[in-house]
Amino acid sequence: MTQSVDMSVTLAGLRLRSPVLTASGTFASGREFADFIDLERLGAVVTKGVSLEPWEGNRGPRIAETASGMLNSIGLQNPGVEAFCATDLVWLAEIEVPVIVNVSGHSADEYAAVIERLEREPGISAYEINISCPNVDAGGMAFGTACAPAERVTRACRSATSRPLIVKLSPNVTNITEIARAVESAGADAVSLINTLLGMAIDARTFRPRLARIVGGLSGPAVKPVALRMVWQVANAVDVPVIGMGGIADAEDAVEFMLAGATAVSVGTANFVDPTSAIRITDGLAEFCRARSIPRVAELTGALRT
Amino acid sequence: MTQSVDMSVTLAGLRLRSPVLTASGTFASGREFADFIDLERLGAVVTKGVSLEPWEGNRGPRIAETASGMLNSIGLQNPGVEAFCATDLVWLAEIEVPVIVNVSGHSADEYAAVIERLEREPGISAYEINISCPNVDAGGMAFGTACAPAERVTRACRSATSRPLIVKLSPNVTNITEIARAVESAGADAVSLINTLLGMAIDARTFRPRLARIVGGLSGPAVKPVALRMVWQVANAVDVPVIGMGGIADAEDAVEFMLAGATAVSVGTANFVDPTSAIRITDGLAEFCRARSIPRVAELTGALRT
Amino acid sequence: MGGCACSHHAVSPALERVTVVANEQVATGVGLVVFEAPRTAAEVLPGQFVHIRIAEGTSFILRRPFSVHRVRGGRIEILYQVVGVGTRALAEAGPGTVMDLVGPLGHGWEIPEGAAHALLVAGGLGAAPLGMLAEELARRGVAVTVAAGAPSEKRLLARELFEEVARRVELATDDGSCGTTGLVTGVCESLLDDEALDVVYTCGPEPMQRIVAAQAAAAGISCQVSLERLMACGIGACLSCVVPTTDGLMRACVDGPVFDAASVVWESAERVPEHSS
Amino acid sequence: MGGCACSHHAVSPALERVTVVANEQVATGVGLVVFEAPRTAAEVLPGQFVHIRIAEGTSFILRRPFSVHRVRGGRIEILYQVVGVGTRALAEAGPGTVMDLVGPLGHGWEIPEGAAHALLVAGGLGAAPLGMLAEELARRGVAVTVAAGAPSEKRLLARELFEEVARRVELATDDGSCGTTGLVTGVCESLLDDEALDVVYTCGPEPMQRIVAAQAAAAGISCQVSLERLMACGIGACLSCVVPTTDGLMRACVDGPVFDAASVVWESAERVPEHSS
Ligand SMILES: Cc1cc2nc3c(=O)[nH]c(=O)nc-3n(C[C@H](O)[C@H](O)[C@H](O)COP(=O)(O)OP(=O)(O)OC[C@H]3O[C@@H](n4cnc5c(N)ncnc54)[C@H](O)[C@@H]3O)c2cc1C
Ligand SMILES: Cc1cc2nc3c(=O)[nH]c(=O)nc-3n(C[C@H](O)[C@H](O)[C@H](O)COP(=O)(O)OP(=O)(O)OC[C@H]3O[C@@H](n4cnc5c(N)ncnc54)[C@H](O)[C@@H]3O)c2cc1C
Ligand SMILES: Cc1cc2nc3c(=O)[nH]c(=O)nc-3n(C[C@H](O)[C@H](O)[C@H](O)COP(=O)(O)O)c2cc1C
Ligand SMILES: Cc1cc2nc3c(=O)[nH]c(=O)nc-3n(C[C@H](O)[C@H](O)[C@H](O)COP(=O)(O)O)c2cc1C
Ligand code: FES
Ligand code: FES
Repeated sequence: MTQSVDMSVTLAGLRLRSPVLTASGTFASGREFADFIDLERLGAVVTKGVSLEPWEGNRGPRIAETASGMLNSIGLQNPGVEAFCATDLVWLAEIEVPVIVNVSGHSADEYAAVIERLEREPGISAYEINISCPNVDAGGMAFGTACAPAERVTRACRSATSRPLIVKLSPNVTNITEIARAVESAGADAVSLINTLLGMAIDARTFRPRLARIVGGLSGPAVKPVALRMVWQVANAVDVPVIGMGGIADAEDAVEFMLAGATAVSVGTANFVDPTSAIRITDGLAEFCRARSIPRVAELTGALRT
Repeated sequence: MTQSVDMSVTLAGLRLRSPVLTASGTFASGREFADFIDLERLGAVVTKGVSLEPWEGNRGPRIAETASGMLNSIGLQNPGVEAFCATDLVWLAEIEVPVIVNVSGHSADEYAAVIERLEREPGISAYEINISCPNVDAGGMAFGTACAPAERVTRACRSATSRPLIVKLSPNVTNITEIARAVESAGADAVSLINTLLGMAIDARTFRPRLARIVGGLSGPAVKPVALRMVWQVANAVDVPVIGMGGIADAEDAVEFMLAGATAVSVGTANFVDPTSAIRITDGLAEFCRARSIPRVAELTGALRT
Repeated sequence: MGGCACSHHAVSPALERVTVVANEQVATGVGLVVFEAPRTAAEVLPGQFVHIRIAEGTSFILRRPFSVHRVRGGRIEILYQVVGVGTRALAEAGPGTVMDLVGPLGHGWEIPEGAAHALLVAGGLGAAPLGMLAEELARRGVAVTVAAGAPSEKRLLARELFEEVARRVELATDDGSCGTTGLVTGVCESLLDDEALDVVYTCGPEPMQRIVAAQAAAAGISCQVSLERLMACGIGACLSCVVPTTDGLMRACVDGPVFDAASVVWESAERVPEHSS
Repeated sequence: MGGCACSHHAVSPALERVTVVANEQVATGVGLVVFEAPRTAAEVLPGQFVHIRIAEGTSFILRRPFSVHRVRGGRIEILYQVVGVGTRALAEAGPGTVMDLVGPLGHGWEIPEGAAHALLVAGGLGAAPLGMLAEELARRGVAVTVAAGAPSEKRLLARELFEEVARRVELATDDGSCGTTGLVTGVCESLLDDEALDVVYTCGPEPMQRIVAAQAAAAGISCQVSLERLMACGIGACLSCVVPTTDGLMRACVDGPVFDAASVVWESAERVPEHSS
């Protein structure tokens, strides 16, 4: 069939040309991938985490491979919001693609301060608030594993901007729907999940942890079942749209997340395995719809038959 | 080197000839594996979950394969404690191996009632209280995801027996060390972890969940990083011994769990992949120690170099 | 049901290292793999299966269950349809490839005492477990009639085997490229009318087996079905594979895959991915 | 540092489907694999690497980084040591096997303007990235002296290549089976004394590179090292592979793997699994 598929989706007021985004921290600001794919075909570029001051990140080794996945403890290394505006944003300004800036902080005020600085910049479509990074001591996941701090950070960010606010949730919780409802009530326009699962790897030969920081975040196909479950639970618990991610490696994975209730999906670890993943998945998603005469990809969202 | 390795470990007062146990629900009561391995070489047989009344379990499909893992939603199907005593225990009485009975219930009283019935039976070395099954509606994981109910169930079981009491923890929590401390304070002689991670699988071709019950428990190599991390956290948080499990497929995996702090390990999903797994791992563990002139396998426990 | 198909009784399963000696496509999307597997070949009974670890180090970890289609000397033959990652890997396994299997497994077909005439109804891949049975029946002097169906002639399986041992073979294809146009259940219906049968054996898509079972019941003839369920352990330990029966939940891997049709409590929902046959 | 080793400048990496044309063991536990890889072969510079997806559908998902050892026409050669699951799979890849790689990647060796005499110090697998460099230096008329070390003669790598293009080759083995008995750093020390060198290039176990860097510094000669780090993306996006330098954290995959030794802030802890070489 040659009939074309409407791949656009609307997310927190943003009209995206595709539901396929990049997962923060796995795509930098896209520059390194421009050699492999046409960035302008992405639904949006989600940048790596940006903080108020430069962050050094953690000592190495920073990654360890695991069965069908990987652990990372990068620790949000980034040059800080000033440098980000001076370099990444300037480069991105030349590209016709929505930019979602992933924001990190050690305190609610710091998150808000990053946003305040970014508010002065054009060309930012939305913010993704990372309250779920397992790789930093202060802040990070601590904000994402209880309702009160999650709400506090969301409120602080909400009051700092009228741009769409996406809050990124941690899977390392007993009940993710509680947290999702909390950030929704605090003003989030969308939620994204999952961030990485806290994990650990040990080298039996050396008796040492494989990561210098001992623990790190698990990502990749191994986590997909947990991610799908949480996306499904959250999509049924909140009214705001959900951005689903966790182990997406091919178009069928993306379809599964949309059926579970995701309005858009993010591709993370798969970018390392195949730098063309995001576009390969976009094309596969269109083909999936075409083959089934589904006119709009958005119709997949929540279409799970239970 | 031909020097032999002392493979015995002491767990909650039990002297086991090996640190390698079988994970509940993956080994039935051992009968089906007797064709493949010498059960008497196991540290102990941990039986499938036993409840007061017979349980039907969930509708099928009950399993789904995932990347380096599998989901199950068996739902603790079992004939009830009476039938268990009349058949499995009678069969096990002929075998020279410690028996740890895994206990399930819909309420604290039901758990205790199962134990009271089992107290009348000889040949039971310990109980493993499953407060972490994600596949039953009433009870199961509900008891294992908050301190109060976990304590309540543990107390009820504690008062019903003087035999060693092992409480099996759920990984689907924000802070597993809290729960571990709670059950320790309530009288648990040991804790075992992890049970399965709540997950989901979807068939993109049919738009349906792969499991009739929609969600199920994730196990296998995919979960090993999360399991190792939790074993390490719990071993550092409680004084009682830890039985580690989650994705153990070879001897190196077993070593990693012991280094992280486990006194013993359980082999689960690997029994399906290779019915000789538990013994293959036992032999590999002895060889690992022999090759490094480690005289007692117990020396691996907590030997992680951080 | 009456006596068992075996001169000897079902032996306990073992882990056997087996070697691929041949592996060819025999129909669209269907392959026939031959394994050197002396222990299994010597012990397997008609209707039993083996649980194969197709590959190690892959992202799929579970074994795959396959019926033994035929035995020749120390070799077993398996008819398989390529439907997913495991069977794709199996299709790529050339001669010399070593795998391990657990088997023989399960409760196979039963041959009632004094049965003189049996009808075998095969839908697509359903021909797989019926191959050994047809040969065993013939060996015992039981008259065999076969009704086999497939989407098209090119998809008909085990035709030579059936024509060699059966007294009568009726074929049906959806596209009419061979035999009756239509479903094998239609052929079964008429065979139940014009032949004097003692027992019906069927395997194929579950809805088709269910219809055959109903037809046999209506004709007052005992019927055995072979059911597929998702299986983790394959040896009775995990309870992945349960089938509701009049005697309660049974395990397809040890109490089945062959069941007395009368005892099966048919379920509406599909329990396993349907073969595209 | 001075000019760059390339007639042309480093080009952007691409995803290239490559085919194994040969793959043989060349030393104990070390293989040499030759890929038909025209695009990479045409563009790769000495010291650059490729990121190979050795297998798909396996339980290990990440690519594996390997230096390009030599280029011959449209083919690239890689010297690899079997240390784990990925290199084991690579060792099993026969001629005809298709893989994909991302490359050429990284910042390679630099040849200072007017350099007349270079010392290459290779420890075990460290010979891998020095092969192309030795050939390029010779091509440019720069005198090449090589110091290569290994546990034993059978583990010495690229000996023919070095002896072909180098003016002088000094070998060292731990067991004395060939050349000086002892470490290559000992040989390096004396070469730094009795030769007039303009630049030192080294690759091998990090502790050894660190010693060579110190020896060169003491001798007042500029030194370049090639550092290994665990790499996820290989293209600069994930920050897995950082190396502390006097200019801050650098990425081994794009700012390296070759660094000016003077800029490296050596770390005590081992950052990557040590080669058993
Ligand atoms: C007792 C028994 C005998 C069988 N005999 C044959 C035979 O002779 N020839 C043949 O072609 N097929 C047979 N099947 C079906 C065969 O096992 C599946 O087609 C095969 O497992 C599919 O694996 P896959 O990885 O290619 O498919 P995937 O869909 O990728 O497999 C995913 C998971 O689902 C399971 N699965 C998928 N389809 C089935 C199915 N129909 N039945 C059971 N499990 C399934 C797989 O084992 C695996 O665990 C039999 C099944 C059973 C239970
Ligand atoms: C820039 C660069 C160039 C290299 N060139 C060569 C070469 O020419 N020849 C050669 O034999 N080896 C080379 N290596 C090392 C090679 O990448 C590893 O030996 C290989 O990745 C091991 O994979 P494995 O699966 O066999 O080992 P495993 O230990 O199973 O790998 C597990 C994980 O650790 C990573 N890893 C393990 N060892 C290393 C290492 N030493 N460096 C980086 N990552 C590692 C793997 O990539 C994988 O992600 C190079 C490494 C880098 C960074
Ligand atoms: C190397 C790496 C770095 C990451 N950095 C960030 C980050 O800076 N901010 C963030 O919100 N998530 C970060 N993540 C999490 C991913 O965005 C994503 O949520 C997670 O990896 C699950 O998706 P995947 O399985 O497709 O990778 C990072 C993940 C990886 C693997
Ligand atoms: C099919 C299946 C059934 C299980 N049944 C039980 C059970 O009855 N009681 C229990 O405590 N855990 C049960 N578990 C959890 C395992 O005992 C184990 O905790 C988990 O599978 C992780 O270990 P593994 O990755 O080695 O399988 C079951 C797991 C599987 C796969
Ligand atoms: S497959 Fe495990 S009981 Fe049948
Ligand atoms: S490997 Fe990703 S930045 Fe170097």
